[in-house]
Amino acid sequence: MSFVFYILATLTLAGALAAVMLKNTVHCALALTVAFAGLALLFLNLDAQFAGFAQILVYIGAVAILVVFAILLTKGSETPKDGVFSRTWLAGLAIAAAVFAVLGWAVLNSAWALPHETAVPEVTVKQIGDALVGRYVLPLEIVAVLLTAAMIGAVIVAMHEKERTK
Amino acid sequence: MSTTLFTVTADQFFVLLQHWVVSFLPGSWQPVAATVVSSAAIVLLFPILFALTTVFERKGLARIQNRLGPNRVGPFGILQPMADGIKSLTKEDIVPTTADAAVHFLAPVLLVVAVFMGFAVLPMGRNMVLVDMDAGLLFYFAMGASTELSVFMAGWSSRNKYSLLGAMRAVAQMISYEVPLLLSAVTVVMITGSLSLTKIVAAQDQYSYGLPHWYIFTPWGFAAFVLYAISTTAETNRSPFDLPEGESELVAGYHTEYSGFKFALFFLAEYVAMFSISGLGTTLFLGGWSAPFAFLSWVPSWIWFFSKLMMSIFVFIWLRGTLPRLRQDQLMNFAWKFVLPLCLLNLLVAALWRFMGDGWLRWVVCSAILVLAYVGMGLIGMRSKRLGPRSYRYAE
Amino acid sequence: MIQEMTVPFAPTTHCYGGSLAAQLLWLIPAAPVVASGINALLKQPKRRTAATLAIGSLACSLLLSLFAFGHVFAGWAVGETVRETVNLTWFQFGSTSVDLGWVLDPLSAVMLVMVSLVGLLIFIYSTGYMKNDENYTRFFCFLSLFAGAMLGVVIANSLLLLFMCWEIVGLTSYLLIGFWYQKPAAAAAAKKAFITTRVGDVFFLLGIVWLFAQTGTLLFYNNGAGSMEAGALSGLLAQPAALGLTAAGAIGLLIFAGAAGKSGQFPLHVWLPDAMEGPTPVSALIHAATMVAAGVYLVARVYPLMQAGALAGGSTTALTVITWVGAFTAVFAALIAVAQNDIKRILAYSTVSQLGYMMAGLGMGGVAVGMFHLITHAFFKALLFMGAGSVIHGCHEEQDIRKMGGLRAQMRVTFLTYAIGMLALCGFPLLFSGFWSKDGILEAAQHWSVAKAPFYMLVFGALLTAFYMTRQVSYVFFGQSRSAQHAHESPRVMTVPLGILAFFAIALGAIGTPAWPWFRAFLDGRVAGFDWQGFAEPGLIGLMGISTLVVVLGLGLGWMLYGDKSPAPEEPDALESAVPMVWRLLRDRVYLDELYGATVIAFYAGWARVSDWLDRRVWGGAVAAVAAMTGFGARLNRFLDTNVVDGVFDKGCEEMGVGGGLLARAQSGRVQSYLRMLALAVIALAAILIWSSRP
Amino acid sequence: MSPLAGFLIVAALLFSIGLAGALTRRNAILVLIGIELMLNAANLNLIAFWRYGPHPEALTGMMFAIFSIAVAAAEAAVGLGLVIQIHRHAHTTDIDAMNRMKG
Repeated sequence: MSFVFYILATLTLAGALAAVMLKNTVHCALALTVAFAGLALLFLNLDAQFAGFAQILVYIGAVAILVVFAILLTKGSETPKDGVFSRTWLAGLAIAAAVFAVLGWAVLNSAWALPHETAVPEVTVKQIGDALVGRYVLPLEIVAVLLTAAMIGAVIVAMHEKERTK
Repeated sequence: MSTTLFTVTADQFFVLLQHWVVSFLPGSWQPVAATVVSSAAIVLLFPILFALTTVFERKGLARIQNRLGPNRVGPFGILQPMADGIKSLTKEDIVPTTADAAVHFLAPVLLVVAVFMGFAVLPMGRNMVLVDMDAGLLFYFAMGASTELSVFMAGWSSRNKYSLLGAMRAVAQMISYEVPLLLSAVTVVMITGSLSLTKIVAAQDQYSYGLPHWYIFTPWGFAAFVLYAISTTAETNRSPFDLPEGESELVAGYHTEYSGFKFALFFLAEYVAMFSISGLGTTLFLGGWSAPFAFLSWVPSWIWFFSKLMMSIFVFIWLRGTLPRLRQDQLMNFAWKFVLPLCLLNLLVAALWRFMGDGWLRWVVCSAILVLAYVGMGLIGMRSKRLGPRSYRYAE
Repeated sequence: MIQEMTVPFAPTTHCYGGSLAAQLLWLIPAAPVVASGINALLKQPKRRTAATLAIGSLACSLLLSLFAFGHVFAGWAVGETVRETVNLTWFQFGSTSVDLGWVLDPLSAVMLVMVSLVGLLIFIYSTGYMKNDENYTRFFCFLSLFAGAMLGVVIANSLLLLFMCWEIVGLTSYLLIGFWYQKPAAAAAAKKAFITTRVGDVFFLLGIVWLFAQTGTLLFYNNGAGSMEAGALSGLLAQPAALGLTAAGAIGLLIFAGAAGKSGQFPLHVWLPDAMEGPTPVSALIHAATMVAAGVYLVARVYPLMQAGALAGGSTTALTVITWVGAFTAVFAALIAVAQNDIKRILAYSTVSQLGYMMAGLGMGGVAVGMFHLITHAFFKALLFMGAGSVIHGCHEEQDIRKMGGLRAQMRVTFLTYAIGMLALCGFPLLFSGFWSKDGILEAAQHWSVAKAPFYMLVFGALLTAFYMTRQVSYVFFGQSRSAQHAHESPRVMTVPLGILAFFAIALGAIGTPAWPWFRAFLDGRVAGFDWQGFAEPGLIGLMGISTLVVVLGLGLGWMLYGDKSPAPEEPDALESAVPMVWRLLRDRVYLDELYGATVIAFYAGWARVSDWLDRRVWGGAVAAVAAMTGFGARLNRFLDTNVVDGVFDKGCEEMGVGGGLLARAQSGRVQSYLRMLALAVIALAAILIWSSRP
Repeated sequence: MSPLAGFLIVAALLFSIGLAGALTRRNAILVLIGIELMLNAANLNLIAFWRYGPHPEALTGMMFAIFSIAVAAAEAAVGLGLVIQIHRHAHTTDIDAMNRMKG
């Protein structure tokens, strides 16, 4: 377990924890970006170069901005009046802990069966390109359609009220 | 023969220099040291260039506006940047009390880091690239993506209505123009078949009948370059698109609450972003470090790269001096209703170009399509605009 | 030539007879029926049209009948007996089919002419008689319907068609007897007539069905396959029936029972005297000439069946029975006629006795003898009835002969024609037709092999006939007038038909004399030469002498007892004072009506009460019980429905509702609670997965 | 312990942190953030298994992760669009207030 992995792991988890725990929503959003960046680096650490850059480009480039915009548009940035956490936060926490316990237990139990060291897969963008338009051409087309639909949907949903109900 | 030796050494001067420096260190450290040296070179070189361009720009603008420009500090105002630098360093760095200190401080730092990261993959000369990454272009755009976030952080953290408004406009503009930027770059990738910038430059580094194979001289390449240029000016909030820090309305846009060194950082980041986006433009369309004519190939490659770079900077300044500022809705409409459709069309043309095989036919077809498209979009655009007197929807 | 009928049934007309007459035969009954149909639609005041229609249609039927008779006569003259049938299949079910058809042969030709001629004369007569009756059109409608039906019976070649027309004849006789339905006596008489004839018809129907069952066809003549032809008859003979009779004999008797009902033979004759309640033309037409003759015609038509199995000259049981019934009826009716005071009732009983003569004639002498007497009797009996009608009309609806008298002077023409009719009826020798036809019967009786008794009975009957006719004539025409009003002669429209009939009463005798037996030859299809040797048959002269003696004796006795005396109405009758007991017995019609009343009517009345009791108590009770059961079932059902079904169902729905409520709370709308549940599910699944897959 | 186990543990932890965020936070956007984290945890798992899996050249894990990133982006866009719309109508992003769909 390389030293880099530990750093990146702590970075990501800290970011995630901050994103969940912080009081100020914008700070949460920024913490989220840190978590995204940490994940991207983890991907790079796993030699998944294309995935890492895609992660940065998509998440940090678009989703983070989206979240921040959403926060601003919904006046999220003012400090909420009545507590940041919902009334039944304890139950939620307990359940999350339970989920982690189950997953952790599953991982630890099967840890001995996991492969230790494998060769670094030599992946070039050309291979990915070929895979995308070769074996995965159908998912590619479907995702294309999905993205268009989502874009149009999001626009319509969030369109300014006045015009739509003219 | 001796000339070639000379040209090669001139060409590879920096590479050899680097090897020489690195050779002093023990073997295992060599790769790390090499990168450190190269990055140090980059980090030093571009701020100097930044300083030069500030003067270059102010003098250029002045010339355009028929005035002299700074000529008090040093001969012909050459030392003006030194003065600015010392001024910004010595100025008091005021942080508004209501501002969100951490985010306020973090914004400029993140911006500068993100911008400098771009240079890692730019081939500034023959095998003078910091990291020859297989997905170089993707890395570049990934790094470019975080600029918007830092702009937003700056705008929001200073708790100032104008700065927030400026940040929102800047981010909206940058996101709108990021899509055409990527799409125009994708056309180049489609033709060369690889994301790595060195391969792209290599693909353009051929000559036929003395003319270079630069992509700009192909119909789709030229169209893509035009769209790329437009997007870059918008990405760096320059010239016609510099609404965010439009001095007349929003004081200084998202960096109003910044002063002193942080303000300088913003300024530095803006110019370095300009250099890096122009650098990319040259590698993609103007053949990177390849010489314009075959017989000029003896000139060192990095000279071509930097000269093209400076030519682009000159164009930026030229644009700033001549074009009026665009209104926000015009800017957005222009992005989504003119630039984006043409980029998509350009993708189609590039595909056609690639699969029609050599010959004059593909030239005719591609250029015909593009010309028709431009003329058509222009006419439609012009006819719908009522060029009557300016009407203020909100002002009155 | 018969165009394909487009009526629903698809008749397979194997028209055996090709001649025009046979083809058009069906028009004869059709004309009067159509006329009656139109009359029925006419309004009451349309008197003239109704009369002209009725008379016109019957005249046209007469013409067609004469044409058909001419055709048959021409055939007979050439020497081959004409029998042309046109048969249609009425409807087909499976392999068997019910056929109708009509036949043209000497028997039917003669009857056609007789019925249409007599009918026409009576129609003309009744225009005068019914002039001041307000239901004039209705009267003519019924009359023409009757004529049509009667002609239908005559031409029928299928028992079924015959039976249908037979029933219509019965219906019209009911309608016409009860024409003055306001009078309760007329209504009762009509019902009585209808019911008694129906008793006969039941047996007739049984006979038809049995015949159809045995031979598979109802047609008389169907070029070989008809029931009256050899093939069927042999089959019937082979079939043994009850009481030692063969099937043929049994069916014959059943059919004779129907005939007896309609022709008023002994057990079923009670309705005929009461039928005098109807208007006189009705009595004349129906109860003298035609309808009552239908029974005799039926026996004549079915004669081959009756005679089947008879040895040469011998007689079958059926014929023997007919003869005995006929002879007894003749004597019995004649005895009662002697003691009657109503002018029409005497004539009614005389008709019954003469029908007895005809039946006896058929039974002993064969078709020709019976039919000849029928034809002659039709004419002079119609004459007598019409004469009585004009007398009644003259005496202003007076019917009791003891209140009449001395009409000789006032109603001269009526007297003359009536006297001719009376002499023909009595069988006055040589000149009158009655003598020859009755003589034929007596001759047949004389030669009858089975027994001698019928001959003596018939002779005694002849004596009685002469006696009561002279009694009637002397009461009505001779002596002094005993009624208050002054009788007046009837108008020409009534007296002319009387004259014509009187002529026929005399002329018809000619065709049946032994010297020139044309009628017998015509019917049997033999050649009739004129030679005086006819009289030279052994015993014929003797027989003629006896009958003459008997007639003269009867007349003398009658004149002696009643003559010109015309006693006062309340005085006892001459004969009554002589033999009061017998007289009173005979006057009250041998108390037969009372007997029937006591036996048959009582029997039915009893059964009626029983069935009424059954109906009300037993079936009613059962129905009531069922109703109660269903009621109880309904109440039980309601109870079950409301308590059990609804109860359970409602409770179930309630529980469902409550459960729903619980579940609804889970759907709190808060996204996070959904997520929690989701996460819990994930944990549970993961745990199960891991737990189950552990080594 | 193999590096893969490490990655799996990190992914699990990240997933549960995301889940905790989604379950406990009151603000709708933060629930969405929690969901994004959970999705990323899944991607990490995919890449980890791909990297240490038997057939890395088959690229299945990586492709799956790339597609999942794309879909997650679309989902985030639509989700936030909805939240904005709800806010515009109900003037609140408090997740407990949004129970109009109550049964």
